[in-house]
Order: sequence, then C-alpha cells, then structure tokens
Amino acid sequence: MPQIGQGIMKGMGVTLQHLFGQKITRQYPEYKRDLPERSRGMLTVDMDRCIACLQCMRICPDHCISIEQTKRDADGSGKPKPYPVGFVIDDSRCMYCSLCVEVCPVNCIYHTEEFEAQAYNRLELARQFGERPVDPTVDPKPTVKKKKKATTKKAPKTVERPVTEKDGAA
Amino acid sequence: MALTLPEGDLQSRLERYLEGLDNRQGLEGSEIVDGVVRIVAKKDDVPAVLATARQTLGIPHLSFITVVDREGAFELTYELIDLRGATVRVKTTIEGDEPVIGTVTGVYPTANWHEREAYDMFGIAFAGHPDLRRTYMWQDHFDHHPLLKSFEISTKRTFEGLR
Amino acid sequence: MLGEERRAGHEGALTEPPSSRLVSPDIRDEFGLETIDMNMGPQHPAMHGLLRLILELDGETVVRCDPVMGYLHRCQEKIAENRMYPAVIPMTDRLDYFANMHNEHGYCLAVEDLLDVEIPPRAEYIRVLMCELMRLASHIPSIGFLMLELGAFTPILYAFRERERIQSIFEAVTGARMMFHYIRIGGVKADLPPDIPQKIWDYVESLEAHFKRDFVDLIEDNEIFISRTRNVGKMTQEQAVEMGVTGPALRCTGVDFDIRLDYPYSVYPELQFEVITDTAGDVEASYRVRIGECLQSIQIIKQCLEQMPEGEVLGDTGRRIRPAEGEGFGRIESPRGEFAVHVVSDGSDTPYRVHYRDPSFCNMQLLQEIVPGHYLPDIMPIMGLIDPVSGGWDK
Amino acid sequence: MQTVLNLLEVEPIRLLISFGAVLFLVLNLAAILTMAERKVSGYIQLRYGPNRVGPRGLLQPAADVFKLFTKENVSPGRSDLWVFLGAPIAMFIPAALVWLVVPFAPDAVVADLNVAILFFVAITSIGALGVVMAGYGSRSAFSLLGALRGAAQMISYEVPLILSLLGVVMLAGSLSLVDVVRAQGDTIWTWYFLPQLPMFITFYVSGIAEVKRVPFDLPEGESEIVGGFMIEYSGMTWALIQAAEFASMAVMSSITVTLFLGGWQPPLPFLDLGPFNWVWFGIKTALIMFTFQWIRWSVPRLRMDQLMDLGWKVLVPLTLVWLFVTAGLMLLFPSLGA
Repeated sequence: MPQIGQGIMKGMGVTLQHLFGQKITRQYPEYKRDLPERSRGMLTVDMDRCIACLQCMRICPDHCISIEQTKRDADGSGKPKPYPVGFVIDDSRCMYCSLCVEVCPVNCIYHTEEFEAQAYNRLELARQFGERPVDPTVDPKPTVKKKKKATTKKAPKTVERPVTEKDGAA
Repeated sequence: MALTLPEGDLQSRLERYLEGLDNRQGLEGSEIVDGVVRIVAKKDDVPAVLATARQTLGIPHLSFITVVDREGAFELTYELIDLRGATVRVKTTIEGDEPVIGTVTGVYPTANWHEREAYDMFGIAFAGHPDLRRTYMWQDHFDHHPLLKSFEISTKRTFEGLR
Repeated sequence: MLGEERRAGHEGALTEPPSSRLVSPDIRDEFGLETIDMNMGPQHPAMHGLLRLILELDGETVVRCDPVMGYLHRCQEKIAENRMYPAVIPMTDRLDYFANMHNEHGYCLAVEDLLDVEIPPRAEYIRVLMCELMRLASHIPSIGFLMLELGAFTPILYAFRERERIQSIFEAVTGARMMFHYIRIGGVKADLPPDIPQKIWDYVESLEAHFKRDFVDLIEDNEIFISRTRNVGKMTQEQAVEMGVTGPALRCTGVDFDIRLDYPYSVYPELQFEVITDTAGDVEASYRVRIGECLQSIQIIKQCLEQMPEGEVLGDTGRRIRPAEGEGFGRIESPRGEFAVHVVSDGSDTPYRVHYRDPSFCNMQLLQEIVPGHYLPDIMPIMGLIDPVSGGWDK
Repeated sequence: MQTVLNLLEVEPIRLLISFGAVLFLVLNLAAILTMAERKVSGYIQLRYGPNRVGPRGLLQPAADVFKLFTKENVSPGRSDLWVFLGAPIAMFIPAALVWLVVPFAPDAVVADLNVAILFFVAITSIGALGVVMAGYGSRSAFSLLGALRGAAQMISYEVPLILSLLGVVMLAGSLSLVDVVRAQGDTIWTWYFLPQLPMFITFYVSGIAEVKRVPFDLPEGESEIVGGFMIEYSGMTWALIQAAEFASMAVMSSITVTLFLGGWQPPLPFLDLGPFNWVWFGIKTALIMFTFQWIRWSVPRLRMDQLMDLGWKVLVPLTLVWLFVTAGLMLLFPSLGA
C-alpha cells in the first residue's frame, strides 16, 4: 500500500523547483534570436542574373513562382536570349521548401533572413521582381514563339500513361 | 490473451506462406522476391486468399490496401505482414467502371477503414462491408471520387508550350 | 516487462471491465431511458487536431463512439500525383506534422526502392540520427498531451521546452523548425554543420539529466494520474493486432513488434537498442512505453554520433528523377507506428500513384472498439494512448 | 464629520457601508487573484506570465475587465434567457455574502453573527444553484453535463465539509467565527489544525472541491466538456462567473484560516502586531490560496466516479471517526473544550 499523496507531493516538488527556476520565454519583438546560417526565410531574386530558365517555376510544388518570359538581347551580344520581364513570388503560397533555390543554375534565387510577412490582402504578399507585374493566380501562358533555337529538349508534355497491365512488379 | 507470432527463420516462413497460398487457391502468379511473397489473384479469390493467410497461415496484420487507377481497370494491392519480417503482397485487378470486390473485413477487421478509404477515393464497392461510408469527403452532395484519374484538379499547371 | 512490479501493490484499482457499465437496450427501453447525442469536436480544446466524435452518452457512459474524419483532408495522394518526385517530399512533411522526418524518410525509401540508388553510409546515419531526434520531439509532447487531456496543464510546457530545443537543432541542420525538407531521394540535403554533432551530444546529455525529474517524477507516481489511466482503454494483444494497431499502442500490450528490428531499414541493424514493451495494454502502459522509447532514442542518437562515418551525404540520382515503371515500397517505424509508402511509377517524372499508410489513421479504428463502456472523461486519455495526429489521419 | 461617524454607529447603515467596502475588496481581490493565478502558473511553467500591460504586467486585470466589458454578451438561441442571465448572479452573490462573517481582525467583521459557521455553510451551498441554472439555461449537452457534475459534486462535498467543521465547533464551543479564532490562542501549536489534522485535511480537500478547482474541476473539465456549465457565457456574464469562482476561492481560504489556522492570531505571541494583526490574516490567506494554485498547476483531474469515491468512502468516514475521537477525548479531558 503506497502512502497516499506521496506521488502528488513528489510532483508538486518538481513544480516548486520550476517555480523558482530559470525561465525559458524569449520576449520576441525585443529579443530576436540569431538565425542559423541555413535558415530558410522569404525568397528573393537577383534579377540581373536570372536567365529565365523557368526551372524554379517548374519545380515549385505550390506554384508560387510565376515568370513572364520574352526574348530580349539584354547583354548586347546580338543574340536575343530568354529574359524575365515579369517575376512574381507569391508568399501567401510559398512553403519555404527551398527546391527552387536548389534547381537554380545561376543561384539567382535565394533565401533571406526575413520571415515576418504580413498584409491585409493576400495579393499584397505577392512580391513582384520584374519590370512588369504578373498575376500570380493565373497560370503562365507561353509568349515565346517556338523557334529552332538550340535550346535543348521540350518540356515533357502530357506523358502517355500506360493503360492497365501489371507494372513491373508482378 | 497472448498472441502467437509466427516463428522460424524468414526464408522458411516465406516458403511456407507461398506454398500455403498456392496450394489452396488457383493463383495467377506467385513468387518470392526480396523477402516478399508476391501473389496475383483473381478478383473473386481475394477474400479466400486473405482468409487462408489469416486463418491457416496466421499472418496477423494487414498493413494497407492500395488502389491504383489504371483508367479502365483498378489494381488493388493488399499488403500483409506477419510482424516478423515476412511480407505477403496480394495483387488483383478489377476491370470495368463500376468496380465491386468482396470485403475482407471478416478476416482482417482493420480492413474496415482501408476499404472505406478506397471506396471514398475510388468508388470501389466492397460487397459485404459492414459500414461502407465515406471517410474523408462529404457524406452527401458529393458524387466524385477524387483519386480517379478522371477527376481533374483545377490548379494543375501544365507548362505546355513553355520552354 | 516494465510495469509488472510497479503494479504489484496496486491491484485494487481493477474493478469490472468497462463494457459492464453499458445498460442493455432492453432495460433502457423498459425504463424509458434516453441517451444524449453529443458532438465532440472538430473544435475541441483537447482533441488531437480536427476530429469529430459523434458520441452517444448514457449519463457519463459512452454507448457509441463514431469518429468522423476529413476536416483536414488535403488529398495529399492526389497532390503527389501532380508533382515531380522531389517536389513531393515537402508535401510529406505536412502529413504527420509531429514526425516530419519519418514521413520524408518513408517516402524517400519508397522512391529509392524504385530507383536502386546507392545511399552513402553517412547519409544513412544522419537520417537515423534525425529520425530519432524527431522521435524524441514527438514522444515527449505526446506525454505532455496525455497530461493535458487529464487536466494537468504544466507537463505540456515542459514537453514543449524540449521540443523547442530539438527544433533549434533541426533549424541549424535543415533550415526550418518544423517542415524540414531535409531527407532527399538518395541521401540528405546537406551534411551536418560542423558544430552540430557536439551540440546534439550536449543536448541529449542534458536531457538525460533532467528527463527523470520533468517527465517521470512529476507524473509517474501521481495517484490521480494512476487512477485516471490504469485499466483505462485496456485492450488485449489480439484486439490490438486485429484492429491493425502498431507502434507504442501495440507495444504497450506486449507485442514486441518494431519495424526498426523486424523489417530493418537504413542502419538500424548496426545499432544497439531494445524494444520497449509493457503488458497491461492500457493508457498507463503506453505512457511507460513512450518514456522507455525516449530513453532508447537517446541511446541510438549517441551511437549514431559515435559511429558516424565520413563521406558524401547525397547519392547520385541524376539530374531528373525519372524512375522506370514499377512500384516501390517504404516502411518505417514512425513515433505512432508503421508508416508505409507505396509509390507506383509509370516512367514519367511524376508519380503515377502514391499511397500513404499512416499509423494515426489505422490506430484510430481502435476508438470505435474500446471506447464504448468508458466514461466520457476517459475518451481523452484513450486518445493519448493512440496519440493520433490530424495531418496523419487526414492525409 | 461627527454626524458621519455617528451614522456609522447606526446598525443598518454601518452594515451597508462595511458590506460595500467588503464587496469592493472582493471584486478587486478577484481581479488580483486572476493576475496571481496567471503569474504563478507562468512561473511554474517556465514562463513569465502576463507582463505587457503596465509595469510587470500589473495592469493586466484592468485590461481584461475592460476587454470583457466591451465584449458582446452572446446568449445561445433557444436558451432560457432569464435562467441563463441569472446564473452568474446566483453564483456571485453567495460568494460575496460569505464575506459578511469573515473576521479580518478582532473588531473588523461586518456582522459578528453567533451562528456564523451555520451562515457560511448555508450560503456556500447556494452556489450549486447557480451552476445548475447556468447548465440548464445554456441548452447545450456540454453545459448540461457540467451542471449535473457540478450539482453532484458540490452537494456531495458539502457533507465532509460540514462534518469537518464540527470538530472545531466542539472544541471552541461556539458557532461564532470570532469566538473560534479567539479560542485558538496566539501560538502556532494551539491552533486547531494540529489537534484536528484529519479534519483540516478534509476541510481543505473538500474546500477545493467546493470551489471547483483542479483536481476537482469536473464541472468545468476543460479537456472533456470544454468549460462545462460556463461554455456558453461570454463578456461580462463570464467575467462574473470567474469573479464568483475566485471570490469563493478566497472565501474558502479565509474560512480555512479562520477555523484552523488561527485567523488573525500571530503564530507566536511576540509577533503580535496589535491593531495590524489583519496582516497575519492576509498572509495566511494568501498562503492557502497559493497552495490552491500550486496544486492546480501540478496535478491532473479526477474522474466523476473517483471523485465520489473519495468523498463518500474516504473523507466522510474519516471525519466521522475523528469526530468521535474528538468527542471522546473531550469527555475524558474536559479541559480541552473552551
């Protein structure tokens, strides 16, 4: 027969220790923690380096990046290259997964240390980086004419799904 | 009440399962690959195959039921594990747009919700299921089965024409 | 078995099985007794996420309990069908949001099963290290939640203090506190930062030092805790296995099923640890199992840190992940039980079908089985025994 | 000036004015107690508690009251409106009325009734009425369960509460609280909590149950029935219920102090502060209230059947046995009685 109340007293001893113990609250707006090097904040784009390859737009699981692409001879080399006239990152959708950062071939999209986004309107959270604003809610339409440019293979169109049959396994 | 888990080493158990299942039912295919007994059964045989697995071979646990919509046919995978390293994977195919298959809730009570989920997402009717309601979607006013390939989502991006 | 000797002196607590509290319908009709229908949830302060329980009450006794799910359903499986293979990983984070690492790990195992990619040993160790930290970060709050449901508010804050510290480690390693997106197909995203192994070591040492005080002394012997949890939600081994229960909820009945040992994956065969079981199969036993598993996790973390080899952390999967036709399976031991992923590929760069077998979903079937006959306040500890997570059962 | 002081001597006016003063004190006490509750819980839980409004968060109760005043008072459709709105009042008035008989200092008592203990018992049991009214008027399954639990619990725990008082009454030989305090003397070992230890524990436990605090907060049962009888209240009606809860908690601790811990008496004779002896009363009451809060943040909640078991199978027999022991000892040693 255990002594009645013993366990309760033991537990109350623990809470009493904590009553006088070190507190762990951080007073947030006054005190801000140093973010670790890898922390993933809001995205930003270095538009000078962007080559409008649309890799980030393709990989983005949330469709939060929309790019409007044109051909423009930006560097004066005489050859028109893809150029991002519109670039929008919709922070109301972004989930900071960092996939776009990883696929970017020129490292022009990267995370900042900012994480406090607020707005009265969802569309205010869509940050425009390009010359022309892009509507983040509308799917990007092809503006580039398909030329015989030496620009690698096409995007996978709707892949034909194999109908029925056991696949591989059985 | 104590539960007896299967004993013996993995390979012999796998062979026992394969043999036990193969002897009783006319299976379309059966083999052992990487510690997994792979069974292909006819649609109507599935409840019997699973009953053999549970009652005769003593495989206690039904892990999950996966349905794959092959557009015109449904492929069902019943994954059974004996909690000691062996896996039995029973596959079957249901043809047609109004798929019906016998329930296995009688042998594996845990199949109850798995079958409800399959019904909800694919519209597969499990004959004899005690409580075939939708799990996730609205109980009424919703006639769709979202995981069917014919159920189009509105936010899909195609990137067609984009380089 | 853990609880046996502790229970020896406490036999008096066992009275009759809960089902004996149920009044048979005949008697109810004869005396004109009515039952109350009650909706518990989806907005309920103690409910684990968005679950609605339709209860039929006879006084305080629950006659029928019918869980209604779907309030957080995002159709993750459909989403996965429309995303490229790597882009599904951040989505799996949102499944069981108390065990994100395990979800990622399970999904990556399934895709790697399709791809036959070589995973560097260091990556495997980092995965296990992260998963075990995640298990700590999931089990400790679940003990806190159990106490919260019993009406004690304080342990949850002690639990979240630990979780916050573990999350700070995760933030330094992965860049995010909760939705990590760290485990990748073929390895992990990046190597551990150089100072992190020492930090993890220091953290688990300090946790070991005060774990007993904050989560054992505060709770274990408390007479009210014992009377509220002992013989509550009691189930037999057969019942549990029949209902497809896995994880601590199964191990507290005495079935020593642990995927880490029985279906070994990653580097678990190289690590030394025990499977914690208890015999009673009630809420108290599940609490003890969770406590034991936390201590085992600490041991595994230490072994990982000691044995971790040097080398690469990301295997070569090619620039585009486009597996051949076929299907892949991944099965891991998440803090709640067996988390399995079934990926079907059709050769394109998006999965043809992804199926998640989430332990929260499967374990929740237990509610219908064991709740009837218990009192209304017992539902909450039973939820603590199962410890489901809303994102898990609703996918 | 003289006439005002003379007026104070006139009985009904004196009563009204002093009761007004006590009421003012009670309302402020409730506000301070909410603050204390949150600070204590914060510190136990490794937090700071409210610390934004005013210096160290001391104005938080004022901000709360302001917020609750401006909040809309929602009543559920199809609720029994008069019962619904009357319930908070029915809960607050008994909690405030008991202060009439609490002796703060030798002469500082609003009404020195010779049946003060009886008055206390009678008035506290009215509190259950408010709970039932609130649960019935809200027309919600959760409230109904909470009200049923509350009624059962408060009525059951009246029994050990009253029984545990009797030992003190026998020892003091009076039903007047002032007499009880006087009889306890001004040394800590002559206070009644030592000879009446089981009674003291019973009174303390059933006091917690009577004011519905953890581990006996079943009528609220936040994690089960989401606030129970007060689930539908908002704004000032809710604030009134809270004030009633905290006032009755303060009343319960002050009565505990009065009956068992020597009231205003100093623990040792040389600590006698003369006219400032009410400080001792305040300190002791605050200590008891702190233990209430400390227990609240340390233990889980009991279940209904366990609560009833504790009340009827443990506390009532314990008090009955100790009552006989006290009576027997008093027969054997008549000097024990006052």
